[in-house]
Amino acid sequence: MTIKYLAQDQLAAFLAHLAERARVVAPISEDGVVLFRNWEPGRQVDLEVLLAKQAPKEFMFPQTEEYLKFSYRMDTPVVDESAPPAGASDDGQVEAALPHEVIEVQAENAAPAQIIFGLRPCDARGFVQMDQVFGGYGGFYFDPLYNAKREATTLLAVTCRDPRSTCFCTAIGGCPAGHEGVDALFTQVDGGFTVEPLTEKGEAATDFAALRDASEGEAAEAAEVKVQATTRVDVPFEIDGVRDNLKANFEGTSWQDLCLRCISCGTCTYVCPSCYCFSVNDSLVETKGERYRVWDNCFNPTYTLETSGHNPREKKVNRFRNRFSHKFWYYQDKYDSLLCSGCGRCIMHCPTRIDIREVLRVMGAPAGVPEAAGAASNSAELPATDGKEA
Amino acid sequence: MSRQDEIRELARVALSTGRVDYFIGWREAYNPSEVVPAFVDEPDSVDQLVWNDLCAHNLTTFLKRKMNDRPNAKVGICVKGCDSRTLVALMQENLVDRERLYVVGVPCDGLVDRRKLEKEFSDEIIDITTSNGTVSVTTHQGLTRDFPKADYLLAACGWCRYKNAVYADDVAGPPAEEADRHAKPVWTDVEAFEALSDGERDAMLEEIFATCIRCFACINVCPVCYCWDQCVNRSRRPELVSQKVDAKGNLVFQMVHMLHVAGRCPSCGACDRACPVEIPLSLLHRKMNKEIYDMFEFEPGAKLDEMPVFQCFKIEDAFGD
Amino acid sequence: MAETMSGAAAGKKRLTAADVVPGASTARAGKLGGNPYLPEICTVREIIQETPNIRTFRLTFDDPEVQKSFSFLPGQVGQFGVFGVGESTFAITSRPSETEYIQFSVMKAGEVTSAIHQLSLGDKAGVRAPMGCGFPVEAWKGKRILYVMGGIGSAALKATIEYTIEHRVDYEGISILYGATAPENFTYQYDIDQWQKRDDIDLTLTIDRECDGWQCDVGLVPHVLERMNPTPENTIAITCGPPIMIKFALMSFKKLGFSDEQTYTTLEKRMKCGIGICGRCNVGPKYVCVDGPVFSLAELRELPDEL
Amino acid sequence: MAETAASKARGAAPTSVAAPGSGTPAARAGAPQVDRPVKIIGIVCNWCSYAGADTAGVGRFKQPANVRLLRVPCTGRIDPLFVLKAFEKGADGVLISGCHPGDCHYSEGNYYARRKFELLERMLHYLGIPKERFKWTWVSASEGQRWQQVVTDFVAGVEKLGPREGRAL
Repeated sequence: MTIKYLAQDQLAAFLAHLAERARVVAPISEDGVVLFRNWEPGRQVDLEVLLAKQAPKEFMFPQTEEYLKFSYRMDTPVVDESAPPAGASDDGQVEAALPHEVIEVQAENAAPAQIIFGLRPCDARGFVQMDQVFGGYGGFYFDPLYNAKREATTLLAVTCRDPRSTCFCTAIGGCPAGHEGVDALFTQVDGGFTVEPLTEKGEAATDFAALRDASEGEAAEAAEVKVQATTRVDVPFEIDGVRDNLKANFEGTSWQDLCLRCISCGTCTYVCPSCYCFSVNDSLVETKGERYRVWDNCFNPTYTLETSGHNPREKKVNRFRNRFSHKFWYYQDKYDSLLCSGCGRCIMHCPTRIDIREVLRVMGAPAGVPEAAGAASNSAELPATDGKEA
Repeated sequence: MSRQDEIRELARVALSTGRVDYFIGWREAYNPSEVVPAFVDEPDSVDQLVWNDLCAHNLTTFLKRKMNDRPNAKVGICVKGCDSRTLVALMQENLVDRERLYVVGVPCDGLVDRRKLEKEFSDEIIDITTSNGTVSVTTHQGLTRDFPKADYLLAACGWCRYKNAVYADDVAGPPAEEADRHAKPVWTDVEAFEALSDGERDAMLEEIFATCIRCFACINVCPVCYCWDQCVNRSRRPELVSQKVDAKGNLVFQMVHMLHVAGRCPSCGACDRACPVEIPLSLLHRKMNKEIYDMFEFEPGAKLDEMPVFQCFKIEDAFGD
Repeated sequence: MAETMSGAAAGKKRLTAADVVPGASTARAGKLGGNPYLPEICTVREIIQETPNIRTFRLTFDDPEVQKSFSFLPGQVGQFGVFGVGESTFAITSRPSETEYIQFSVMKAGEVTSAIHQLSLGDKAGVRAPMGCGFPVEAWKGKRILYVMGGIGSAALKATIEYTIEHRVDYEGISILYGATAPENFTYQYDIDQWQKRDDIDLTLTIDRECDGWQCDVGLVPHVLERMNPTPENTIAITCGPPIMIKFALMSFKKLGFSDEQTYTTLEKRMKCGIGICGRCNVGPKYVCVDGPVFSLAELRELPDEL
Repeated sequence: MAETAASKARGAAPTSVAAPGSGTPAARAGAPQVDRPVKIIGIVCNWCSYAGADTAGVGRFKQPANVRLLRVPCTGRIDPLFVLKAFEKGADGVLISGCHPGDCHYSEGNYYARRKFELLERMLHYLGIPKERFKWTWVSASEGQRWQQVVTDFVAGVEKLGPREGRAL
């Protein structure tokens, strides 16, 4: 496909054009905090800060998503005398009875057309990875909630011109100008963007009068930007063998050392472009209620807590181990895909800067090596190799 | 000896004499602009400990129940003045075993607000050093800029009256020069917010709390908030706090946290720093402490022999009608 | 273009939202053609008080078409819940050949089970079923089946027991060892009576402590099992019960010479979605909701120790 | 108001006050836009104020019907969360009442409670709940007339403000 060009001063007009037919989401700075928010004419898109605080996953997989509505009739039901009495429980407690005559159950799934502009190739790759679990891959269930939004969404990614020291997309098969999941790739060059539509959706979204064919010089500059960016992404660990080593190191003592400073919050999972776990809750007010799902995370101590009081991952170290094992072992076994796109948000936003690269260097290495090196929480961590000399 | 060397020496002695099983201090993370909690269990490893203007982490968090899995270990810990108040708050409730604790007070002259510096650059910060009141910041692209430290202090440091620990077994170096602890606290930030009209405050609070993602970082990092799997904020039945993540529910969620730590929270600022979406929680906990001071002239965690004000009462309290 | 997006899924057709029948549950439109979050509305037709805290609920699907076409494999589970409170996963305890109703046995323990216990006849509830994998009953043909269960663990094996009894001729033998803390804590008393009358089923009942009027065995299930000393030859052993009982029963099987391949159990985990997505019921790379709840000991051996 | 606390805390220019949607605080703070009876939650202790309300009822003292009572064993059992939740779910006012200090059925529950309520009240004002919408007081079992007075005055105060339309809480 031909490479097009959009001048910087035409960006607002382009987004306004898109906004006429779909919701447009873009990274927007509020008090210096960059988050993906609805874009409206007049709002400034912030592409200078490389990564918005959170990946844009909430637009495909909202943090709170009501998917079922139901209502009860208040009539008194006909009770068979021979049945055990409802409400009076065995331990003698009297409980408030619910009205049980359900009259309506309706599935909810809103999926208006939307366009996410300004996400990075790693963010888009996060969606591709999530597609496996939500998409019925391997004969598992197909999630209509996620997929309806996924299909109604166009991803217009922007090449990472200046990767951060915490980026490691190339280490796990990605690229600062990656195409995976991207409908059209924008690359910042002098005075504007080169635009490469990669899919039909991308073609449709970039069908705009102010887009002209890129000159050879512009195309060459974009190509150079991509090469430069790619070479500047650090490769902090070797991905080959990580899965097998995580499996072999499952009982490794270094997990304990690595998780010492973890506070067991959910920040890493909520900023992550590919973490997808959720909880399901019901709410009922008088006769009307809904069932909704809401993000949950494996660091939540109640996540696996069973009614009996038993908790398979009771300790912080169990929960900590689960996150990394899930991303690089379990998910791979089940869906033939990693569950990490190397954006580094979990490193940047972790309150105690737990470093996924360090975890993989230690636990993703052949068993025995990290222990031999002293195991101590600290000595295992290598300083970032690039960056300072750049 | 520099304070950093003092800390290392105290840690080395404590570890080699068996006074502690491990020692919690600070160390550099993946680059020198990031400082993280360090857990040292060998005397030979103490040289990784650092003390600089980025040592903001309140390490007393790691003394909480269920935080780490060695319940009977003897622990050495570094505390700044503000951190020591959370430690004292825990001691007032008998939640830490003083017999197992070795506390190193670290006098502090105010720390740098990394997030405030981040706002000065679109690029990533990879190095921060300070000397003579000047902060030098280097970015990933290699740009270096200087800032006056006084303008980039953590908000909590600006009005700090507890530069020295209120409780410590040993002190790393000479005490910091401290203004009068008994002077009236300063609440300029809260007063500025109070001065807004009701409508303005309402709109701002909604906007601020709409961004909350309920990651529980503020709660888990809080040294005096220790219920874990019993947290009322996670209760589904009864659903005491709405499990849906929306602006109103989020404010209730945060208020529940605040009111549960009322009288024990000394506004150490750990929650503000931990929040990944930078919600200024100080708006709530500083206001709460302002009112507590006004009601009781009480400062949480200031004195070992005091009780948190909401766990006791006086018959002559003059509240209500 | 959807295909190009998921490189890893190459070779497998990618579904689109258009493939899902609007408003249809998976019970109507199949595992990949329906909305797996949508329960079918059921009506409570019969409630049986099994023990002081266990009740069995017989339900019919409100849609007769769904009721007619409903089928499941022994060992499969369903999500049974009360709208407004939530759903939980329970073993389906009706006979697999039963076409009139679907049945769950529920011990009152937490939020959802308490709400279920409040249901009375004629009340509506939501059911998503069947889910998970059942026991490989076909592959077991010609073998002796030994069921070892305790307390509410009988629910997980009930459908399988019924299935093997129905197809009695296909199996060399059926032995059931069932333990409870006290005589009143045996579930399915009415079925136990029937089983006792049959001479082609070898039934052993045991209670933990002796009590007046008790005719059968006394002792903990693993002890009784070892006393029974069943031969591992051509036998499949299946156990379910409280975790501690399972643990010791598995040890006893080992002692008696049963291999990991001929020993089965069912696992329990906290579950939400029931369809392998929400993430919490994993044991290593296996999700109990879709890969289980039935596991052979050989399969469990491959999984990390995080039960 | 040159720089707001929140924007200061986020280390940025003070743009928040002028954020979209915040331009109509005057309209919100003004007359009620919704015309419905106000909904008030009363949280009362079992031993004094609930009995006091009962006394008022038995005595046929006329009182407004907007208050829905929630009975708790003691004011000491009232978690500030109850009040926050009531406002979150749309209550227009919350009234708390219990035994007079010194008369607590459990000796000292209300001594603890009054410290909590005082802080809660101050925090609520800060979050935009005016004092007319939250009141805590003491009514004994025999004070039917006082109960009538308290309820009547409180409801009148809330009605003057009308149904609540808060954004933050």
